[in-house]
Amino acid sequence: MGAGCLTERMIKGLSYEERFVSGHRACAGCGEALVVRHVVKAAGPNSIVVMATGCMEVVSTPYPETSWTIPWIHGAFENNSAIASGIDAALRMQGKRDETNLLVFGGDGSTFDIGFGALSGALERGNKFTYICTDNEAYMNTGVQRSGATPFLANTTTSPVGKAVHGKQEPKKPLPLIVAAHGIKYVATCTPANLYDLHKKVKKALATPYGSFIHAFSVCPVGWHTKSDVAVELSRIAVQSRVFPLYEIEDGVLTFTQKIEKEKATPVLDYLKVQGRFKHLKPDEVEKIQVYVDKRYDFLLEIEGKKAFDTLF
Amino acid sequence: MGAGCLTERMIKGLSYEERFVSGHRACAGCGEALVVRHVVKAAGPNSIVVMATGCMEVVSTPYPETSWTIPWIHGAFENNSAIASGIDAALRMQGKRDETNLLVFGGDGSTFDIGFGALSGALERGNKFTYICTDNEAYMNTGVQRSGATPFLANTTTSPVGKAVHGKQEPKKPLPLIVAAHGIKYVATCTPANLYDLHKKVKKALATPYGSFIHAFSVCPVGWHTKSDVAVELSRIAVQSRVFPLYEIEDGVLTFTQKIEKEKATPVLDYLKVQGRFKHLKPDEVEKIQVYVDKRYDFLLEIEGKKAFDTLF
Amino acid sequence: MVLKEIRLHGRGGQGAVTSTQVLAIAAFYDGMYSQAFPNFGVERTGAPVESYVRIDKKPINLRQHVYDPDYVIVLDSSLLDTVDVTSGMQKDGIIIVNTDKTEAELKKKLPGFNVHAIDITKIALEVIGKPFVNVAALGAFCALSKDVSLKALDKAIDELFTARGKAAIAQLNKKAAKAVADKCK
Amino acid sequence: MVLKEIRLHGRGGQGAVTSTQVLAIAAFYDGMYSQAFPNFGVERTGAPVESYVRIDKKPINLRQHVYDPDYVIVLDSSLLDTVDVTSGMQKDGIIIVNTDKTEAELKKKLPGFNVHAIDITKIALEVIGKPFVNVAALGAFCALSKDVSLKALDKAIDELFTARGKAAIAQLNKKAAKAVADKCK
Amino acid sequence: MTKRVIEASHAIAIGAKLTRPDVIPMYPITPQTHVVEDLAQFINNGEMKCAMIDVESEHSAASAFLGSIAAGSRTFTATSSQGLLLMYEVLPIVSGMRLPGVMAVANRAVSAPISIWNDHSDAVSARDQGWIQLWVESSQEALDTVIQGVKISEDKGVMLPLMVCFDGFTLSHVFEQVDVPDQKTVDKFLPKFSLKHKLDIKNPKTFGPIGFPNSYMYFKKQQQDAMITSLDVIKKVNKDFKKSFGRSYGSGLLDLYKMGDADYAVLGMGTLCGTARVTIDKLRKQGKKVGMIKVRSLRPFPEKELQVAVKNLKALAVIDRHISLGQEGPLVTDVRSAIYCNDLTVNGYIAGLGGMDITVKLFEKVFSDLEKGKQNGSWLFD
Amino acid sequence: MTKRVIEASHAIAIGAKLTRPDVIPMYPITPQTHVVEDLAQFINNGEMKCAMIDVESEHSAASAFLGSIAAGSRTFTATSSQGLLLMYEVLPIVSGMRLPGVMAVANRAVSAPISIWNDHSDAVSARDQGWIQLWVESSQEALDTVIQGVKISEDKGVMLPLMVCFDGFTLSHVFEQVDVPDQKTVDKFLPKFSLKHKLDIKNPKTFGPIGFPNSYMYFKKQQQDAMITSLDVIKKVNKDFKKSFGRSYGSGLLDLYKMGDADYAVLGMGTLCGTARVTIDKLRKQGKKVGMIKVRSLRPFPEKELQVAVKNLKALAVIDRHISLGQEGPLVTDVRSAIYCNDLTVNGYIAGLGGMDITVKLFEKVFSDLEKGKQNGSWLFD
Amino acid sequence: MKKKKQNFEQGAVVTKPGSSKNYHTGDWRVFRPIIDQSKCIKCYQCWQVCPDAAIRIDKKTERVEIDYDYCKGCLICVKQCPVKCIAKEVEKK
Amino acid sequence: MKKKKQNFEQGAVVTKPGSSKNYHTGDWRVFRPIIDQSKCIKCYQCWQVCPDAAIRIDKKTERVEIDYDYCKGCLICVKQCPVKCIAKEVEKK
Ligand SMILES: Cc1ncc(C[n+]2csc(CCOP(=O)(O)OP(=O)(O)O)c2C)c(N)n1
Ligand SMILES: Cc1ncc(C[n+]2csc(CCOP(=O)(O)OP(=O)(O)O)c2C)c(N)n1
Ligand code: SF4
Ligand code: SF4
Ligand code: SF4
Ligand code: SF4
Ligand code: SF4
Ligand code: SF4
Ligand SMILES: [Mg+2]
Ligand SMILES: [Mg+2]
Repeated sequence: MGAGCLTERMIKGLSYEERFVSGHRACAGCGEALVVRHVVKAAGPNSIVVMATGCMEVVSTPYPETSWTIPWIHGAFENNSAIASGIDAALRMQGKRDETNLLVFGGDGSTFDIGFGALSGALERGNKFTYICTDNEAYMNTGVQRSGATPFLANTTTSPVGKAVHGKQEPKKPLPLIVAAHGIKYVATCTPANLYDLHKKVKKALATPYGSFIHAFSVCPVGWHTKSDVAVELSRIAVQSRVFPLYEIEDGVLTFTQKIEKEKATPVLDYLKVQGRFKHLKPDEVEKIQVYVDKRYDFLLEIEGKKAFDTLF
Repeated sequence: MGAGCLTERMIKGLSYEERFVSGHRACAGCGEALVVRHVVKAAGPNSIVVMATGCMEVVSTPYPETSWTIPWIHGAFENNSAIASGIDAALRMQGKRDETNLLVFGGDGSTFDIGFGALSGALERGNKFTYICTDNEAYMNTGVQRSGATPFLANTTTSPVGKAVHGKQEPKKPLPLIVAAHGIKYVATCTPANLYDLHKKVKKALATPYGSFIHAFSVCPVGWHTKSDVAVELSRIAVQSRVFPLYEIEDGVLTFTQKIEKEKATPVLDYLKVQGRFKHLKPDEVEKIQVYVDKRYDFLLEIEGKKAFDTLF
Repeated sequence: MVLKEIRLHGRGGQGAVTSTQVLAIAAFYDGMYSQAFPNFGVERTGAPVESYVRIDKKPINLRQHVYDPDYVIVLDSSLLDTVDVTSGMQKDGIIIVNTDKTEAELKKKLPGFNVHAIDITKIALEVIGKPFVNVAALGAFCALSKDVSLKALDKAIDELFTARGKAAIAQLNKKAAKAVADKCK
Repeated sequence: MVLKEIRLHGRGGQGAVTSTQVLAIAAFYDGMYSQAFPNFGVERTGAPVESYVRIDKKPINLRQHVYDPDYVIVLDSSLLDTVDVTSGMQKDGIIIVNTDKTEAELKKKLPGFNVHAIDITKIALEVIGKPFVNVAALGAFCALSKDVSLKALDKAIDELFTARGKAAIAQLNKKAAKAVADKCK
Repeated sequence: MTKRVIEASHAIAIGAKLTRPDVIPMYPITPQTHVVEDLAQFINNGEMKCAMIDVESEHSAASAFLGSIAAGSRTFTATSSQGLLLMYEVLPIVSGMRLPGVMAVANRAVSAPISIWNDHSDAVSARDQGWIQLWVESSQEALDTVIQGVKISEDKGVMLPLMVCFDGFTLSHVFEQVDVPDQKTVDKFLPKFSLKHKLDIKNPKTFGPIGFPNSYMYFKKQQQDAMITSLDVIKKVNKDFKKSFGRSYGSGLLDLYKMGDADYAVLGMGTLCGTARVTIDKLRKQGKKVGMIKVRSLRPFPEKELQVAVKNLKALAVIDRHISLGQEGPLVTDVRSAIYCNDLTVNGYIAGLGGMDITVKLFEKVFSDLEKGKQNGSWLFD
Repeated sequence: MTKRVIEASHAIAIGAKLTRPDVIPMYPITPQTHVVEDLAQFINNGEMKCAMIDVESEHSAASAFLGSIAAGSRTFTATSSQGLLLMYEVLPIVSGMRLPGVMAVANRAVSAPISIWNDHSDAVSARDQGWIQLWVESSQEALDTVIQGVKISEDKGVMLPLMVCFDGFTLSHVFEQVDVPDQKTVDKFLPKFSLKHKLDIKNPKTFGPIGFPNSYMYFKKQQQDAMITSLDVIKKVNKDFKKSFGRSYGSGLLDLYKMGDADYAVLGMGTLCGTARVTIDKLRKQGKKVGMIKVRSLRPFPEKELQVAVKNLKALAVIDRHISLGQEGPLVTDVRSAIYCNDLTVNGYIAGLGGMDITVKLFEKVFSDLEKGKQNGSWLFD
Repeated sequence: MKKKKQNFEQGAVVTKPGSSKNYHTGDWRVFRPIIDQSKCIKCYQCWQVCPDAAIRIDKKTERVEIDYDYCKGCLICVKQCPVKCIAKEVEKK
Repeated sequence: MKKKKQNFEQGAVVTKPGSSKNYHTGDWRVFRPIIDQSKCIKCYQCWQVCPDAAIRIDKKTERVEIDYDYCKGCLICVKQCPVKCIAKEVEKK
């Protein structure tokens, strides 16, 4: 098929090859699975994947089956970065480091909470890998419990809506910024509504010396209580409503890859209202969230284009 | 003794009371012990201390003796923040939260490395305590091994100076900035050469709702291979040479509490040359460190006075 | 009554587990001892799942899986193609299938069993307005087995759904179960 | 030779442990088996520490602490006030103390023991220029016990300090040990 | 008391609520999740005055548990499998500090390969760490044992943390009838939480010092003495419980089933004991003299009581739902050691690892082995 | 070979170096520190071509160890006490994945109270997790066992991770004479590192899947089978080692001392065996028929060999440097179970916890207990 | 429980890459997406957005085709098709 | 090893606050700081910088005094005294 053929023109360099193949057992319409599919598509065949315990691990490797066509390893919930450190070192000693991409996947629970110490340690000592946090804003594999990534006031099974307390009381942990503060050279956010952007960022990340980090918005229709067809659309609304800002932090400078002007932004309500996890919200609570979203976005705008993070490596 | 008496005028409100008393077994001239002594002096009697495994823990509590006159607990090396979370919750339930200061001490090993996950988690969920990292830039209690806080090229027993490799290869992890990126309201640095500043910062930190963090420069004559009388002087040189910048980050805005102009700064060499851990350095290596120190200070100057960190709580 | 074992086949998200829980509670209101438990899987929405009930006059000590069910309830007839729903069944055991097919058609698929074909989805859509078949199907069980009364079932539906803050659904489910039961008479 | 046990008293930072290690190596060069080990503490610089050596013709299997030393070496006479350096000692055991006091004065403090007072600090300051007494003190041990030769001691000093990249100090230490030994003759 | 059909996990959550904890650190893991979720709902509904701490890992859950108790609050938590293993370092610290508190453990296999299903390898492999371990068979026993557990753990002669071990899924996810005690009776049954030592600005003490070689071993001896004391306390609390609530579980330590005249018996823990009962009923009808010993208290291990229980047996089969790899099932090791110097045949079987079912059929095979005089156990695949 | 007087930790570091590991994750903890420090010095001196990973915790050390082996590199690490406990979750994952590698464990007591001194509670309490555990008595044995360990662990019939357990301080900080093998002989003795399965972009495989109830238990059975195979492999490697290096350690599994005609014997692990030897020499001179059984391999536990070893004894004393609180010393439990149905008196002693010294005097008391026909062990405070 | 004879690989390693294709998630489908090829503009959006990689591009014809063995019927493709040429039907059982 | 009869508190809790004062770290001293009170300007710098809290302020006399039971002789006070009125001597043994 020639380079100029329709298909290639249309898929603009995306690979045909699937490395996270059909037959995985993610729920119908899983946004996290879509992210994973594209990240490994972008990464190419010479990749090794380390994955933390979580939905994507569980749905893809019921012995004796696997959805992976590239080497893949899962150890535990919190040690994906540490396992990757070992692989990184081994590859280096075997002279195979340059030819191999090392991808580390963790859900938000793994990345924001239990595995963050190990990630932080690996970044500090300069291990080389690209960490992808697939953030569906709760512990989905175990049944939608609160994580550090769960947004303010969302209903989860451990931050339930009750008569006395109305969902999660703490705002979402600002993880990409915390990671960027470690001084690594590349941090980015992405969603499956922006696939070319996602592919580009994955490739950039993999080309970074030392550690790099990608925060991927991952709709979970089951945990968010939506219909099964919303993963892409809701990702777009998340970006448009400034709930999930799209940016890169290169050498400590933040650049929006899609900037949403306040005036043109979709109201956060549009984002919230299709999700069962927010259906308990009263108008003043929605307003609180809107204020919070704007405040955070304004902050990002403020540091945009400046050296906002020191880089060490 | 009247308020106007000489002593009181001279000690400017510092408490006479010792809460970390004589008889502790820190090495002669230990800078970390000096920091601890003053932090608990500043905190006052209604304080509970949680301390990680490390020099200060080891030297202060050989059963059946203790150097503490306030309630104190040590569990393990990496769980001081988590233990504090439990105490915080218990105090809240007992209605004693407001009357009690909760101080959490960790060395750099505990804080930068093994215990960072637990600290990060506690900050995310809004536990209220003041964390003091006494940073002597290595694992001293176990015999001077490298930590994430060990400076670039320093000699430690696990980043030894050898024929092939010359000390630690990675720069110091920028922990206070990483902590500030969590969105807490108060982060500060301090040294025992600036004791009033230290006392003020501790009090401010304790008055902060939710978590607060203090990074305390703690000279270790034994691990740094210096004479035993340098703790205070070397702290001063560290500030003057811009190796250890003194600042506060309040509500996400960084302010220097003592700003050192580049022109007036002491050369970093003056700081390095009195320390055995740097005695292997060749001039070009010293120069590299000077460049690194300047770069970092410049970065701090760049973000000074601006909203550089989003605050969440 | 001696020990009765029921196996329910459904798909993740269809409420098969809830259904067996309701049945266990219902049996309790009929003065019996009961047990309900899922086939502990890692299945996601859409994947085949199983759930079980035991009912007995005496306290139930048995903790093994259900291997030889007296009753089988199939919430989704598409499962017949991929799952052996008759596994371990006695020949006289009752199989209740939610389907728009006729009993005759079904019997061809499951020869030798006491098969009941009921279009529970249709009834659910009529009564509830949504294809919630899990609780409705229990109406068929009550009617056909006579092991659990419809009255107890109503009570159980009330209890479980109210506990989960879904009183409205409880009412609809009760109506649907009744309608399904009527259909079976 | 039968098993000999040596206890060395010093202060954290004084090199007591290194000293016993040197002695163990020296014994090896004299064709003997040896063991050196510290009294595993958490002491900091300045705190009293102990370290031990065993020397024997045969391989040494014994792994208990040293309770009844044949020799005691005290690197810092201030320890005499706080530590019972004679603990477990045989009455004919030899105690070597680094002190500027006279032997007579010392014997009053340690009545009934075979005490040797030597101002090792002074010699160290003269020879090394610094108060490094730990290795120098071994000169006294060699001279007084005759269990280990000065030649072997020299070799041991070379080996240990060279391994640690301190060849220069090795030379000085050898000289100091020799000087101390001479003093004991 | 109210009879209800509820999930075992819910029963445990209710049990915990009835003991009025001040603080609950929680971290989810299958199959423990329903316990903490139910507690979160109670709290957020205002039905329970309690602080929940959403920790970021089980290491921190155990540590927050420790901190909260040391600060003087009754504290509860729950975990399972990888979570318990991640707590491992903290377990002996809690017991070494003599901090009383109850943790429910939904027993599950451990990785690798990863398994969410039941076996006993998580808690059994933590048997050395100074926690009392009570193993339960039913939802009712689970609920009741949480309440008993608080009383045992806080007993002044005991002062040790305590695990209530319940089979993941095989029990945790089972709906069945439970008699729910009322709050008043529980309030009467349990004392107020009080400690000899706590973190108190009015009476400052130091927790967690260094134990030098001249003290450390004495503290361990004290812990062991407390364990020995707890043997009687467990029995007594079980008896008192009966007085207040009308139910008890064997002696508290062991629960014997048809052992009076039994020639052959099985011994095990958890839900498999229920299936064993059914098997025994069946075999008894065939005239076979068979019985069962349920070990309710794995730690302290009721050595003496066991010696008496096996006295008239011809052969005993021990069913281990865990294996100390490179050796055998830990339960059979403990049993053989406890009744050492005995002619009784004791065969060790490994069964039900990683969720493999333990069935009546399997018990029939075991009893038939014993009857045939087989001298060796085996792995029982279903 | 070169004879030198060096520290045991240094001997272990040299042993590790001689096995040519590619990767060493390191995290310091007293009294293991000297091992990793020496290795760091070798590496930074360029004497060793090896990547060191300065991990931020032991959980990560074990995980990096896992990753590096899975990626196809020979890997070594070392830890102790709290560090081993923090690794606990990862231990069965490494063994479950059948990843071979050696970890040296400087045995130390565990908190609370915190103690840096020797006992066996760290490694013994990890005995269930599918790691081979070899326990050593001297510096020489420590060095040699690291080399043997690599060969055993990587044996195709074994493929299990292995701990070399050595007493903290009591051995780790002892300087003594060691015969250091030369690199060539070691190179000849050890095969090249190779794995059946590894992470390889040319042959992509999946590690660490879910084991459903229909597979999980079979994998555990395979691990147990490998453990049983390793009994012979350990013996064979010990023999082969003798051929290459002129030294061996008993049968590899047990090391018997004067057991030929012994009436009374002690059994234990680690350095206390040396002191027992001295005691036995002393008592033999008094005409007493006493001997010692050193357990070198705790896992796999050499049940059969032990049965033979105790055959002619009148009484045996087992010295445990750890206690399974609420029960007894794990070693005595294992021993009694292994020789179950035996008239032999087996007394369990708890000794040397938290660094309390184990002395000749103490062994004399134990032997005198046995002679007097005492039927119970006790806690031995020094 | 019926057991297939299984081969248990050392360390539970899965040696056949992509073997989950043996498992047909198409069974899960409640709704069926159907492409009207005549209206399709070959933008490949549907191919891109399918979480199950159940839409394949036929390189010869350049057409997109749904692999119903795996399509779970989430309907993301239906929603994302810019020309709305994918219809949704209730899956007939 | 001689043993004092010790009381072992439950859980190894230390119940006597500040009891480390029983342990005299003054023994460790190699050099001894000596204050020349006549020159002292009562700036209390020395009191502030002592890691061992071994310098006490006599509230009556407002003088600083070194508690030689604890002073380890690090000499920080000597170095920090602004008027250099603390002398250093070799500790006599
Ligand atoms: C140490 C440990 N604690 C808890 C668990 C249980 N667990 C497995 S996956 C998971 C949640 C995963 O959440 P996340 O990382 O957000 O991934 P998701 O499932 O949402 O994709 C939890 C709590 C575990 N496996 N190990
Ligand atoms: C889990 C665990 N790993 C390792 C150790 C050993 N350890 C105790 S203190 C310490 C270093 C402490 O370093 P730091 O936190 O910087 O405190 P410092 O001693 O330098 O004051 C280490 C490695 C431990 N106690 N627990
Ligand atoms: S629960 Fe959510 S994240 Fe997990 S597989 Fe289902 S849709 Fe995806
Ligand atoms: S080693 Fe350093 S930090 Fe530790 S007590 Fe000594 S001087 Fe202080
Ligand atoms: S319905 Fe969903 S699963 Fe099916 S082809 Fe479309 S996107 Fe893929
Ligand atoms: S999205 Fe629609 S138009 Fe585009 S390729 Fe798919 S079916 Fe055709
Ligand atoms: S010398 Fe050091 S310890 Fe002594 S008083 Fe001065 S500062 Fe304090
Ligand atoms: S520092 Fe000097 S002048 Fe100041 S109070 Fe102390 S002794 Fe006096
Ligand atoms: Mg998630
Ligand atoms: Mg430090």
